[in-house]
Amino acid sequence: MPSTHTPNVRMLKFAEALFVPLVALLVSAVLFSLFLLIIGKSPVDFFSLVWTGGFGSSFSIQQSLQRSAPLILAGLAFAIPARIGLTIIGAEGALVLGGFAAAAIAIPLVTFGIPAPLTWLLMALIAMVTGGVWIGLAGWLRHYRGVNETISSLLLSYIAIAIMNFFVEGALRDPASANKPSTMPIGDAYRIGSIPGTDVHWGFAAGIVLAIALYILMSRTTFGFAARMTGGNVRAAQAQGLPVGLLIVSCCVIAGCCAGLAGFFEVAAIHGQANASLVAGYGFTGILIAFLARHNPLAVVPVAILFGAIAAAGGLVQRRMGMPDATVLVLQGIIFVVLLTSDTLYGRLKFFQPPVGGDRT
Amino acid sequence: MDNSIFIVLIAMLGGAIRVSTPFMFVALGECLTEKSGRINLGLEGNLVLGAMVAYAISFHTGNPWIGVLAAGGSGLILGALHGYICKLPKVNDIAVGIAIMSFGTGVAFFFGKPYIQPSAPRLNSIPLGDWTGNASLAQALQVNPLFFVGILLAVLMSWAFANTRWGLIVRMTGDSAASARAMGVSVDLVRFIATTIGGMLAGIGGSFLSLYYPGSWNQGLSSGQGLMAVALVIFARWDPIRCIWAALLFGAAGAIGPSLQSVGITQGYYFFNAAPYILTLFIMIASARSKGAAREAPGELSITK
Amino acid sequence: MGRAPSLEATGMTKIFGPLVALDDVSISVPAGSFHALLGENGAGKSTLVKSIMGFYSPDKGSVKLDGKEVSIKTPKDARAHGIGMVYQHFTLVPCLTAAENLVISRADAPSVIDWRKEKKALSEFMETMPFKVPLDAQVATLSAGEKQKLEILKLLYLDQRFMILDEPTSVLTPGEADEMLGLLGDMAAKKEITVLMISHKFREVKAFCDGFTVLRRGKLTGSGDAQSASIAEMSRMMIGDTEVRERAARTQHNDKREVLELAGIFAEDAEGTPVLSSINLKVNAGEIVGIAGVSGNGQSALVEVLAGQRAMSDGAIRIQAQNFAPKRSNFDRYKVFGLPEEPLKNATVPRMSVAENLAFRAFDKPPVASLGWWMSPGPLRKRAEELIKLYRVKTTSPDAPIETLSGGNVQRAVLARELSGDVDVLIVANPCFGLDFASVADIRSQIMEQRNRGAAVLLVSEDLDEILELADRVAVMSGGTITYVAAIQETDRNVIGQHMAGH
Amino acid sequence: QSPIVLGAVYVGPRDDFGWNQAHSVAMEILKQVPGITVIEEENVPETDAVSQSMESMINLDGANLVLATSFGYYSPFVVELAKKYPEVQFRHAAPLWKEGDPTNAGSYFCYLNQGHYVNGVAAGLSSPTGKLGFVAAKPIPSVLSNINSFLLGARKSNPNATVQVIFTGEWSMPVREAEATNALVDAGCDVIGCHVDGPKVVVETAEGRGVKTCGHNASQAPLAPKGFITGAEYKWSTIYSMYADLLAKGEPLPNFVAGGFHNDMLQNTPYGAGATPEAIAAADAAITDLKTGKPIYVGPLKDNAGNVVIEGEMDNYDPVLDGMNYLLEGVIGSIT
Ligand SMILES: Nc1ncnc2c1ncn2[C@@H]1O[C@H](COP(=O)(O)OP(=O)(O)OP(=O)(O)O)[C@@H](O)[C@H]1O
Ligand SMILES: Nc1ncnc2c1ncn2[C@@H]1O[C@H](COP(=O)(O)OP(=O)(O)OP(=O)(O)O)[C@@H](O)[C@H]1O
Ligand SMILES: [Mg+2]
Ligand SMILES: [Mg+2]
Repeated sequence: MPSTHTPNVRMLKFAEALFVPLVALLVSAVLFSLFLLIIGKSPVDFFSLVWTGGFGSSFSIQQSLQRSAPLILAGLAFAIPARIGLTIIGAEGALVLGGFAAAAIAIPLVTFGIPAPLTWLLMALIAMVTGGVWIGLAGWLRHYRGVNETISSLLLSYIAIAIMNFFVEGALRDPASANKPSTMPIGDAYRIGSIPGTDVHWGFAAGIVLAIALYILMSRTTFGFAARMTGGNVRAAQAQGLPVGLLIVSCCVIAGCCAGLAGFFEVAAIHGQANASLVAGYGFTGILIAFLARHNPLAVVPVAILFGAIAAAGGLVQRRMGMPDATVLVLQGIIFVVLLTSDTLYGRLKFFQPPVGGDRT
Repeated sequence: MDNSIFIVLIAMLGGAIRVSTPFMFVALGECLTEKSGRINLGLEGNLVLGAMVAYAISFHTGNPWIGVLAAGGSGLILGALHGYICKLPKVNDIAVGIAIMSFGTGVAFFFGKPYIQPSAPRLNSIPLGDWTGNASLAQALQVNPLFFVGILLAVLMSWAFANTRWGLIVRMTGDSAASARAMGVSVDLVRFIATTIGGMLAGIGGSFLSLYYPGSWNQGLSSGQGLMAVALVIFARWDPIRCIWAALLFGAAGAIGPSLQSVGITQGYYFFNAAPYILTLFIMIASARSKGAAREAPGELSITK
Repeated sequence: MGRAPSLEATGMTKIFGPLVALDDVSISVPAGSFHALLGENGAGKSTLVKSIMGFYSPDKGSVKLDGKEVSIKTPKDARAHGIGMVYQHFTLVPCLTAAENLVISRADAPSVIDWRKEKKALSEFMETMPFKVPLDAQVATLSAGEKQKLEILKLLYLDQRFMILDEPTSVLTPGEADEMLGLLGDMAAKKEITVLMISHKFREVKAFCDGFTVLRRGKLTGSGDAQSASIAEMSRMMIGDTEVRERAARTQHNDKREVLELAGIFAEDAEGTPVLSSINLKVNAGEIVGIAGVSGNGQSALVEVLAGQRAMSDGAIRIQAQNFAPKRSNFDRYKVFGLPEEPLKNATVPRMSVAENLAFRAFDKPPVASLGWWMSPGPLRKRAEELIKLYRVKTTSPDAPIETLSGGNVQRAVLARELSGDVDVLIVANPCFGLDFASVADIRSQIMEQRNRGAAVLLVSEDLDEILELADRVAVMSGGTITYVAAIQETDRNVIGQHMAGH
Repeated sequence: QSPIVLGAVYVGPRDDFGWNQAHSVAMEILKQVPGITVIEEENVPETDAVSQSMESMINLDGANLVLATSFGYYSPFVVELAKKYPEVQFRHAAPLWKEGDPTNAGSYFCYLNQGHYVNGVAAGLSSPTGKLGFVAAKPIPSVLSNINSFLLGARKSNPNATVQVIFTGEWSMPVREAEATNALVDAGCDVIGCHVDGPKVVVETAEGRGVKTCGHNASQAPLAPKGFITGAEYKWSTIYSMYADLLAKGEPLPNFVAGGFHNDMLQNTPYGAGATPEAIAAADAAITDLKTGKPIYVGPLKDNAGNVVIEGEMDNYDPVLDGMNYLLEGVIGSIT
């Protein structure tokens, strides 16, 4: 009897997880259209421009994907600790520090002419280690010292930015980087190119691979199972003898690695050096992306692409409709608020509930 | 050298008085919200929107105090939005806070464009230090009325938490929703009201930024003060009076960077500027496991569980 | 004098969906009486009093107070009529002081509280009360007994002269319970209050009550004079004509190997106050050692230490003379299993599926896991389906979140998971809390079966009857340490009770 | 001749009352030219986002001329796009283009340090104590050169003048800018100059403290009716008008345009109440000198650690000055 219900339950859950956000997006669009009408702009123009700028051509699509690359990684950086019950809002700091570390380690490697692939490997490694240590620290403080991880990761993030600025404008400053203090550029030969046939850099591919890998890690391995147990109920996990502290710190380290890797790609694929431009707010957008993806690593990818597209289209909207950049902020704000509010619908729409079987004991 | 120390100390005193007010208001607002068992991470949005609205209204009406009221109103609306959404089951208050933050700043930036350039009438300060005969001390003791309002509010809140029915009900709701329900208290309503008022206070805090110090509206006006104030409440362990001390400490720490440079200590100013964050982190680490810390946290707060 | 009201509820019916929780039940409590409401778990006792109190609106039925019909729609109405209730779980606010809790409970609590005046009034009120509680102490710092007293003081403070007590003594020592009930009885005798008490303890009913009413499966099965009715009569009304169960069969063991040893265990709570001091205890193979005690004397902390949920500050746990750290590898190596109290809170992840919850012991071992880390959903499901069938866990699907199961079925699922293997050491805490008759029998016999198979069983229970039924030896915990150990044949309820009370 | 679509990218809001607004206002001139369509995008950070915005302008809006108005846009973003889109012209507002960079890219710049020099001259004579203060964002050459020029101007009119500098570390951090201003006043400075994105806060705070101020970027005169001396203002309009003429005629834009007072690319804000008559006279004289090319940096000059950093005379547009990484003797402060 029970087994015949199973596929049903799963299908219904999946349909629900698709339906609810779509409704929310629709509601956001309606609300934003009202806003546009009030300020005297045409919603039709707006949404057709969003389409053109986000997905309208192969160029637009590539832009959306390119912009989504750091967002995917930042989204993962929030989603993984969330699975173990932690709210880490400091991915920004790990990204910045990871990018900085990658740029710093690149200086001797480039000077000694180490081959590019090896250099990338080492840069990526050091970026991930640095990011991992940074967020891992928040996890460690949480588990072993009882310091609230949300606040400590936020504070650590500010401190990370100060550290980066300190070195970039001081000891590690490239004297040639006159008006924009930066570390030594890694040089064109050491820049990671685009995915062949596109303008999208490899960070996007890395994001997808990592999303899949982390999805598998969280859903198909003993580590993920243990992490979900811990996230769902620490006391039960402890009673099963799981190394809760280790799991918590590990998830934080994984998160930091994702953020650090995002920093690595910012340096190796985009800036070619570390400077204040690393502080771009990806970490904070990642939080909301992870929430909208309901902390599912796979779902992070499409949500990040959606937000990449909105950001990409934002410029077009500004230029064609003469609207200020804050328009996109308002739209994003509305989407965030409505999508999070829609969480309340889960489990309440009759249509998606499995038929109640069995009776009471 | 003695003189330098004196200068830095006066600067820190002045900074504490000048910079602390927005922290104070946001922290008190957050304190009220968290005492009721809910966390609102979005007060940064209220702060920024409040700053913009206060400046715009002061510009149009010519009366900065109307601006302050309007800022409170805008904060109230955002707070009510947060309060209402979080009332719904399964909605995560932390995430909604971040969303409200981005929504509030977006709206503030959008409508704030025309007010960056004009000069709006600002709030006046009360010169309390003229008797000292020392110009910089006198300056440090130029105090805005909102500073006193903040302190008064903290005293009032602290008194109300202990001595009024409403205060006890808020604490009860934040500590044990089940008991509150058993007593016939509507937990959702109490939290909604607390979040709404908390949002209003944060909005007023914003008006201080644009109408007094630094006293103008632009998009970079708040550099995360609203977010930090949330940290501050945990740091102050949910006590309004301690919120004031924490806000003053934050203000003083923020003044360290510039004032050290003014006496010639210029190395590593990035770290001096990060002093408030480093300080908070260390104090949080030092106090997290202390006795009593556990008992002071409202029992229903998701962030301390 | 004579302020105690009488209460009469007639034809009370309450239906929850498919379940008729109360079926035309009537109860009459004369003024100044001390009335007992009896029944098994789930019989509908709480439902009845909650319907009287206005928490539930009964589908049928009426309530008369002092002979006059009253309409009680909400707890506020009840309060206005002077009907008060002490719940099974505390409703005090931990962060407030006793005085604050009292004042805020008043419907007419002033907007601004004049503490000088209130304190004076409160101390005057305290003077007239039979028991005292420190007014300025935060409730979180009070002991369970003090909290229970404060709950009752609250009713008197609110001048609620019809007092409904839902199992008020479950957290008290027998001594404390007797004292409190005695004082309430005196007040009732003076016609100051009327008491309706829900209880499972015949001893208390015989000692303090004058009338009683019995419910079974939502129906009234009898009522009468508590002094004249025999315990046998009352218990037959409770459980019906079914035979009273045999005590679970106990086989004799000759192998007295010592398996589990607790050696000088100390532990502290989050604030650094000691909660366990110098716990020494040995459990042999094929033996059940029952730990009795009033809740709040360190039993939970002890179970937490054994389960690895709490660090010990000193001492050692030894299993088969080896030092044992509560880690997963050791749980498997020494075959240690556990049934913690409140399984939804301590032993399951509410949002994970039943199948996943059933796999907590096995997810990292073949056949579920290969290579030690790769999990295959097939074997996990298959095993879950087997266990669900074997232990008759009622669920819509193995994929349903375990939080959607009823309390008894959650317990059964945990049991299925923990007892399905080869057990050497079993740690059980309040395994039958909140369960119905059949489940209780089932679970107790499973525990006994493990003992008979040779497992060393540590049974922590707040239910003295359970310990008397199951244990080979009994240990009493009081004030965070073990104060008394005896073989079950060499002791009795009274001696144990005295030790529970710290004598 | 094909129509021109001009894409302008700004790093902050177009109405920031500072750097971006100065550009945006001047951009109006280009909008007036028939045949030119101007499209604008603001708040584009100096990250990948700027190449994306520029590419999007090129691909979706058909932009064939891009004006990138922030320092950090140039390398790598403008350089790389110039290589990728050889048919599109890029011009960037900083003196960064050099021989060897793509020829469809270029730079234009106004040397604002000349304006700060004039500020210094006026400040030196308007300050009773000779203690001047300067609120600076970051210790980068363009800022350092403004500070040093301010000092040299002040020393020209008052050889004992000093300039105390406080770096805020951010281009826009209003609270810290106000704190820095207060700290300088507390330290005894009676004239405050500044180089931050939006000088409004500094000028208003200084005015509130009763000290005098010098402006930066745009006119802050109305903000300080009592203490305003004068200010250093860009005249981007000169360059944009020149671009407009060339575009209208279909002629190519030059790769490098730089200027100051001598070619009308700078102006000083009309004197305010804080300027003494002597100060006004001296400042006017200094402007005349600059117009004739009289150098600001005349060696030997020492930095404030005592090393000689400039031996002889430096032309006001000498590229060596673009790499300035020291504070001159007389400036109190340090760049690390
Ligand atoms: N709110 C409710 N919704 C649905 N069913 C309920 C509800 N409250 C109680 N029940 C059911 O009604 C029946 C009677 O429950 P009640 O709590 O009155 O039992 P009880 O006699 O107080 O038991 P115990 O001794 O365990 O406290 C039980 O089967 C219970 O599951
Ligand atoms: N959160 C939930 N979602 C869906 N169904 C639920 C949920 N909680 C309980 N149920 C269902 O409601 C019914 C009543 O549950 P409840 O715990 O009151 O049962 P019970 O009578 O106490 O049973 P038991 O004697 O086994 O404890 C059960 O069939 C259970 O499956
Ligand atoms: Mg009950
Ligand atoms: Mg039940």
